[in-house]
Amino acid sequence: MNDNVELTADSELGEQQSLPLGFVRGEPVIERPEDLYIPPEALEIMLDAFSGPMDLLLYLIRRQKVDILDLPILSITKQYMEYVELMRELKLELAADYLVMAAMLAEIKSRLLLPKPPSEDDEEEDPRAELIRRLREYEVIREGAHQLDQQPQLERDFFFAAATTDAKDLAAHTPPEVSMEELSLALARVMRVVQAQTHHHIKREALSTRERMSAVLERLADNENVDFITLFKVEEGKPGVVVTFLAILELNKEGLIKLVQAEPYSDIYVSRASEQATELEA
Amino acid sequence: MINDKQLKQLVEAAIFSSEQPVTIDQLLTGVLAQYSLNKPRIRQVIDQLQNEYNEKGVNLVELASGYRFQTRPELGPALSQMWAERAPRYSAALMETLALIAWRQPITRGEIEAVRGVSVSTQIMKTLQERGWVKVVGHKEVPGRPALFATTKTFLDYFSIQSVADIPALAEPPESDTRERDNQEEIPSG
Amino acid sequence: MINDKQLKQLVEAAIFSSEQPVTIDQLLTGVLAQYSLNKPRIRQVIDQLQNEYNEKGVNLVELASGYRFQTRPELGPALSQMWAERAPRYSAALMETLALIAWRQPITRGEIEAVRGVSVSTQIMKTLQERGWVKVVGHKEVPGRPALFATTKTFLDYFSIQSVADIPALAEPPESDTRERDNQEEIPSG
Repeated sequence: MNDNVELTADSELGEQQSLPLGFVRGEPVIERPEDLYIPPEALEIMLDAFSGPMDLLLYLIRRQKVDILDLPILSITKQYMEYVELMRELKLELAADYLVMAAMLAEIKSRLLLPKPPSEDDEEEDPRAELIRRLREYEVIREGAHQLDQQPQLERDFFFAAATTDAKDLAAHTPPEVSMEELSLALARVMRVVQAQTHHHIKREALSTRERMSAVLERLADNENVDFITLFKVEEGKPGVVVTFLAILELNKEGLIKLVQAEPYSDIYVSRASEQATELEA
Repeated sequence: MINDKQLKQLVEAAIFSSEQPVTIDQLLTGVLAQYSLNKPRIRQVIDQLQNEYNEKGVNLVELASGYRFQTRPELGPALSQMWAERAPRYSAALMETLALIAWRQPITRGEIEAVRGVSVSTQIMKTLQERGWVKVVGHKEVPGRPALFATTKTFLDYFSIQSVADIPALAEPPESDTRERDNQEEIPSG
Repeated sequence: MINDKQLKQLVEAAIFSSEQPVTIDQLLTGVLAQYSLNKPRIRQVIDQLQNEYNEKGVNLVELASGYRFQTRPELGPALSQMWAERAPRYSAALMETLALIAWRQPITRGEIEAVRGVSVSTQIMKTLQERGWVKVVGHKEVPGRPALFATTKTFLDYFSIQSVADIPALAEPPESDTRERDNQEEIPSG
């Protein structure tokens, strides 16, 4: 993709004579920048084509035909800034990452221009070193991406050869297979539940009737009439049923609830004493 | 120009790589558009391909909507193994219901619900009966006369259990398990 | 028992009808489970099939994750015309991100951004994951616990490579780079 851009740029070289003069850091650009012979439309395409500031920087270095190791920071920084300014002038949407790189280049440049302190220790490295390292690292990745793109790609260079089959439908209609182990595990789960219930018999016996009375009253709060049977939980076992029964009798004795039965052997309904459950009376 | 071999390869690859059946017209206007070929020529190529694939694992067949490669019909059952894991799995609820019926048979639906603490869906009972693993063996003489469920011989055959008496032993929870649960304050669901 | 012809048909049909590349193990435990066959026997059958399909429009190829039939490479241009709408184009940014993940896996998004000098769009990461080329393999134990990305076998299959080492530029990082990376706690790519 970047090769195309380069071609575009080079082909414009001879033809494009005038460029809109830009402003670099507020200063008008009197001379046309070297190596910058790209019309705005092409620049816009280029900006899309560059995958980021590293890509643009590598492009500028390659145009100068120098090794990354000899990174000519002054000229590269100048060109980079010109591009960035031009992008701004043309009001192209400029990714913040380009400005971050611009700042980095400016910083390296200023460090290079500053006189070196006399007591320079050995650890002090070339201000460009970090950028050079990053550029080389990025160049390898970019080359890798390029080679990856050259690899035969499914659905671009070759296609998956498939045959339809009725086997899928056959499989969908086959009932699931179940192993003895699965069945045993299911049974073990059920037995654990049964054991937990047995365990609760003892716990429930320890429950006070008063506590159960509260639970029954709470249950009645939302419902006007509750089926007597539903107040009992089978899984609590006999002791649980007894505690609940005792609680209901006690609540009735204390006049907190009302038991209503329409006729002998029919369902018994329980309601709070404050509620008027007259409609159920025969 | 395209020679016979290349043409056959191209038609073959085009049909194999298509997600839909391919017509001769589609071939002529698609992959073969740059060559001046006619229908009879393509039909001839397809005839050759059909012959070549006649004895193979996949065959070239003509459908109402075009040509496509499909697997040899008699391989279906064997191939369906490949999608076996796609077959739906039974839910834990179904397996537990089945286990309970096997262990506590004959048992009513209400009794199953009492132990499991949740209601048993009609679908589960239907599935178990359709599979032939569970059947109604009578009715409990209590109000409502609920059906009594039991496992079948098909069930025993499937799981290769010699007799119903073998079932509970298989699931005897280990000692450690019982101990562990005593330390937990677990409340049964439902 | 299964004779040679039936075996070859079954293997052929299984590979053709699978949506994913198929391994010999998958064949042995799937469609061929009921026969007692061993790996060398299947490999022999696959060799035969590879020969048979050598001159055909589709070839039987071995990929990172198994065997698959795919169209003959030189037919690509003609076929891609027919299935043009299927072929997506990927941006340089996406390919660079993918190359970085392939070579430096497991890698965080922040590390990718550090090398590329530009933020990685969420869309790129989403596309890579949706295509099944990249997956999260863990989280780096640093503040924020960023996700660590790695490439998948699907990625290798898609680009018809057996391993990341097949991409020359990625296989050989520059000298200076190697030195530096030796000092890091590098996890070898998988």
